[in-house]
Amino acid sequence: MSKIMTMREAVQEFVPDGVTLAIEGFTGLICFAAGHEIIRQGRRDLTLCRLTPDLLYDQMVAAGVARKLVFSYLGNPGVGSLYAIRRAVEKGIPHPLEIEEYTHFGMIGRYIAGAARLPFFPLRSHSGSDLPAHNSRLKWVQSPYEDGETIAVVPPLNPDVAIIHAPRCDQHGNTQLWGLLGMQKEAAFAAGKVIVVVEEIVDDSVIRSDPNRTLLPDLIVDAVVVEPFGAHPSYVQGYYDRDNPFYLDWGERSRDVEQTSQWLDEWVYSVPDRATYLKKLGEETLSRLRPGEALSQPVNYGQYT
Amino acid sequence: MSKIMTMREAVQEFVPDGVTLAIEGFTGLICFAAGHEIIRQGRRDLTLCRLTPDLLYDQMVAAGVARKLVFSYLGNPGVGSLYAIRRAVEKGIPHPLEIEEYTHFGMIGRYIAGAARLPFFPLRSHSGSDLPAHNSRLKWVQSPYEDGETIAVVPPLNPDVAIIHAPRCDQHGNTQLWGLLGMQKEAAFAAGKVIVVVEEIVDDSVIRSDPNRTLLPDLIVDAVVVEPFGAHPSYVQGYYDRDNPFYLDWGERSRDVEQTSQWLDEWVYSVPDRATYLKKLGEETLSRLRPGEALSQPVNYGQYT
Amino acid sequence: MSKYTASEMMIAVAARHLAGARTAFVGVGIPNIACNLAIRTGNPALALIYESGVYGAQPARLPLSIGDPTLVTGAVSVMPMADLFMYYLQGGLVDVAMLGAAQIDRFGNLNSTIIGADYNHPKTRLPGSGGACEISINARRILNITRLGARTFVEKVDFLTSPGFLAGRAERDRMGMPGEGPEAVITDKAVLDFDPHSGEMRLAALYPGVSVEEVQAGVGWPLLVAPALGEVEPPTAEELRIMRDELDPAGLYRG
Amino acid sequence: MSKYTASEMMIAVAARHLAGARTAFVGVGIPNIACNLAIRTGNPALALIYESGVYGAQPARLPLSIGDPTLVTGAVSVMPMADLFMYYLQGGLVDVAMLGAAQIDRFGNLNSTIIGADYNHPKTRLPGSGGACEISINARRILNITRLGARTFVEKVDFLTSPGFLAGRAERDRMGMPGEGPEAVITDKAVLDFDPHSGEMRLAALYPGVSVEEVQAGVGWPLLVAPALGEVEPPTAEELRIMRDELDPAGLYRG
Repeated sequence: MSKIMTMREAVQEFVPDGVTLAIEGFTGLICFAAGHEIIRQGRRDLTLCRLTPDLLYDQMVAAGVARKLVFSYLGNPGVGSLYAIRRAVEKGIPHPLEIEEYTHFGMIGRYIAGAARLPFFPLRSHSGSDLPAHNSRLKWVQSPYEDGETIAVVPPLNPDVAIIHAPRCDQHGNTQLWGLLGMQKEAAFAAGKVIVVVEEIVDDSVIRSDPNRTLLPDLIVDAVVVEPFGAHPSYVQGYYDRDNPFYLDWGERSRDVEQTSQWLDEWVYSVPDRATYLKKLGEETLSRLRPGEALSQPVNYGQYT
Repeated sequence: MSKIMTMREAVQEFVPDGVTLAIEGFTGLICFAAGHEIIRQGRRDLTLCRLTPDLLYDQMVAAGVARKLVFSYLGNPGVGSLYAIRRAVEKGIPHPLEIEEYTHFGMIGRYIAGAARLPFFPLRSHSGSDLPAHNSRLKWVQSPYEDGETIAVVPPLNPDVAIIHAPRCDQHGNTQLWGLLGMQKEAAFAAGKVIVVVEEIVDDSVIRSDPNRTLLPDLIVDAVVVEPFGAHPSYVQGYYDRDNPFYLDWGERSRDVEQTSQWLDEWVYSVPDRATYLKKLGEETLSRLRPGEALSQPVNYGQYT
Repeated sequence: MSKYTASEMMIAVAARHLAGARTAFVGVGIPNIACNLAIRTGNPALALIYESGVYGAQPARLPLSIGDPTLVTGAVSVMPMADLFMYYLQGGLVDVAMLGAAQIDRFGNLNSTIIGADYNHPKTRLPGSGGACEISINARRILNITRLGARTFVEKVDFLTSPGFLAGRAERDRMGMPGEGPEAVITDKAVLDFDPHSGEMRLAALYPGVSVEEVQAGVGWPLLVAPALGEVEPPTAEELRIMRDELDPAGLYRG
Repeated sequence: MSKYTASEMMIAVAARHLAGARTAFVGVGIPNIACNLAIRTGNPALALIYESGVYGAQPARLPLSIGDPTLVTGAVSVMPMADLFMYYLQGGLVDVAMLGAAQIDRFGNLNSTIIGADYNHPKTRLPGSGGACEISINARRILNITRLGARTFVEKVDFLTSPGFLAGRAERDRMGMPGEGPEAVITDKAVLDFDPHSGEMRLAALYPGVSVEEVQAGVGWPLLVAPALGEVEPPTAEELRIMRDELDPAGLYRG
């Protein structure tokens, strides 16, 4: 049975109400196509995990899909605040949002522990900070070696579902990433189910021509969705740039509840799918975002026969 | 000051008597050129670390350079025993060899802890095994989370010196690897000093055309040695194959102390440097080992101006 | 029907044990050929994982070691060994692993470390664990591939390198290991399995023409016999053809 | 000599603090421009590290965030964030890190989490730590880049996100943190440093034309003054030329 499905099918099958979901990707490769479809399908009570909630989770929180947020940096990168999340945290609008807060390294450590089935991951952080007083999941372990040092630990994070946007995979879901690698590998291995969303599906032989670039094996991939420009307004290295005016626009309009609703109506609810979204965005914008070419120089793996 | 030096200079400067040394690389990328130069310079009392001591450490132990061996698998891969190390362990020939034994995952965890300045690394291993009874560095930590699980831990390994063979780096020591990646990255970051030995030095622009392939930054590299075929009789992916007859030959001759000495005389002591070794090996052998071409398909990083 | 060697029988039996598996953690030699036979005889989706860091290899020649460069070229994914041990093996993605050993005991515990009573002065120094200890703990199912012999099948191993059921299934269970422990020992004369309660090794099925006594002669303790002692089907003509013509034409491992 | 803005002064001062550094951990904006100024004015080998996983970036345009794709193309190395935090930052390879904050206190502790007394009902919810907490603990030296203001320079932070000297240098020392802690606070009116014994912040050097009182007005506690109060040299013509013509011609961060 093929894993290739539409975004609508993938969200219907793998993202029911109440799940713990991680849509990862640091600054780039953020799958807005998936987030918008989750909003459209009216999901509720999700626990959303991400180092940097970014516009994506700001929009999802504004739309009321989230019960809880697990994160380490709540900013609109290079722009400012995430106003919808701030409204939920500061004023309970549209409804209260539980938060569970870590540092970046703490979130990464949680994914590593989750992916490697470790009971905890140790890291040099948290000492002297007020964070452990407000997050009882931050604990300490004493080293059994000579110095007997006490070190911070974080617990594993195993999302029910991870959604990973990537430039390309093969029909089986063997997925290659380049550019910023973030924590996608760790989040995907930690998750119960993985949806991979790609700019393009390529022949197996393309993947096999460079096995060192394959970070996610088909083994852990449950669904493959092909969604070109599916990470807009974030970016995909070599495919398109970040749409900064779009980020700035949300930064402005999201300050106001009414305008936030209008934005969601305009760009999510009244748009049935990503193809329509791209049409609305317009070819001029898409062209503006396409970068020039900077190809990697090939390496020889050698024929060993 | 340039980091580029000859193998003789690099060993003289960075590998004094008594240091803890890791020449890593799993099956491939094993730097025999460095090991042979260390033997020629008459080093003594080294602590040799490697997951798989392989022929390289077998030869170094036979030559009497080692006081101690830290390892996880003592075999001649695909061939059989490492007779010189067995003689040292079983009979103290040429002199007794202290051993400190781990599992593969334990050795990897030790390098990770060393590279990340962690007091220990946790892993699901050792339970029920007799190894902890014979290696007091294998300990246990209790998880501070709900299940209170007890998990095995290993201590950090920070070699004084790591020697890493790689296909290519730039003049600063920014080093790219492909094919089997083993534990070279972790061993290099864990080491006090790093010698990188490459098949070829390439222009900075080659490295920068594919930054995801750069595993070792110049920051941690102290010396760069250019030594084509420097990993023979092991292999470098895309450059040459493993010389199996050579492995088999050592497997035979190393059974006998006298023949082992003769081998060392012939291939190490009477050979002043790698260039002479390759001449002795002969162009016919080198040709036989060169693989056909299997190039990676390029990826686009994009021009973002 | 052509005659076949004990190795060919072992390969065929191992391949049949891989029928339902999604992934196999393999070494070179018999395990490698068995996996490739399984792929060609009913489990085409079986994916091979090598501890060297290779997933989904498609070797152009018979690999001579688990680090052979032919395993890299054309593979699906090649990664740092840390990723392989942490995310594949410890992460629970290995369905079956095949292991050999110098000694195996009554409860499927393996020794690949030393022969002799004293670790510090061994009679014979063997390779050691490599990844075998953590494979035995983390892989879902373990198949042992070992020829019978009273020096190999010993009541108690000289050194416990890789845990089977330890002193019995209850002890392994108490340790909460992710993997289920040894499932079968594929020998040159019979297939052995483990009592579902005690975890003690027992004779499960004989190869054609082999007697219970012959098997017992190769085992250093009184071997239990399973209630329903079976007989193993010999390799089929098709299995032999694939092994001989396609997988190991030079007979490196079938001998 | 052309006039200059407070931001240009801050950039010039920060760049001078980077003179001897091998690596700098940077964000976008003033820190990024300061690093690039340092590279062009005497520390050409300074390597930039971004928490997004980039080492040795050579951006073709002014990056708008630490994850800007222009930082990736042409970089020396781009790696998983786990590698960056484990092997670069925690591994001890970061010489200097530049941090800002909504609040900084008497001992250089930083708050970027909340304004208000109650974490669960904050007056203002700020971004949180990101990597700042572990950067403060692990980077060898910390430079703070923060404009003076009594709401920013508070005697005690509402929330301690990233440790400076905690209740004093002795407390940080007791915790055995790898990094030395905050070295200087580069403000819009003066450079502050920390008493070598107590770790308390003090006025180290004034910008031209600024009085001690003006600085004190922007600090919410009685500010110590260093025994040898200095004056900071204004940006040189060359520093200004590089900032204006090469690094930030659009004036995005110099204003």
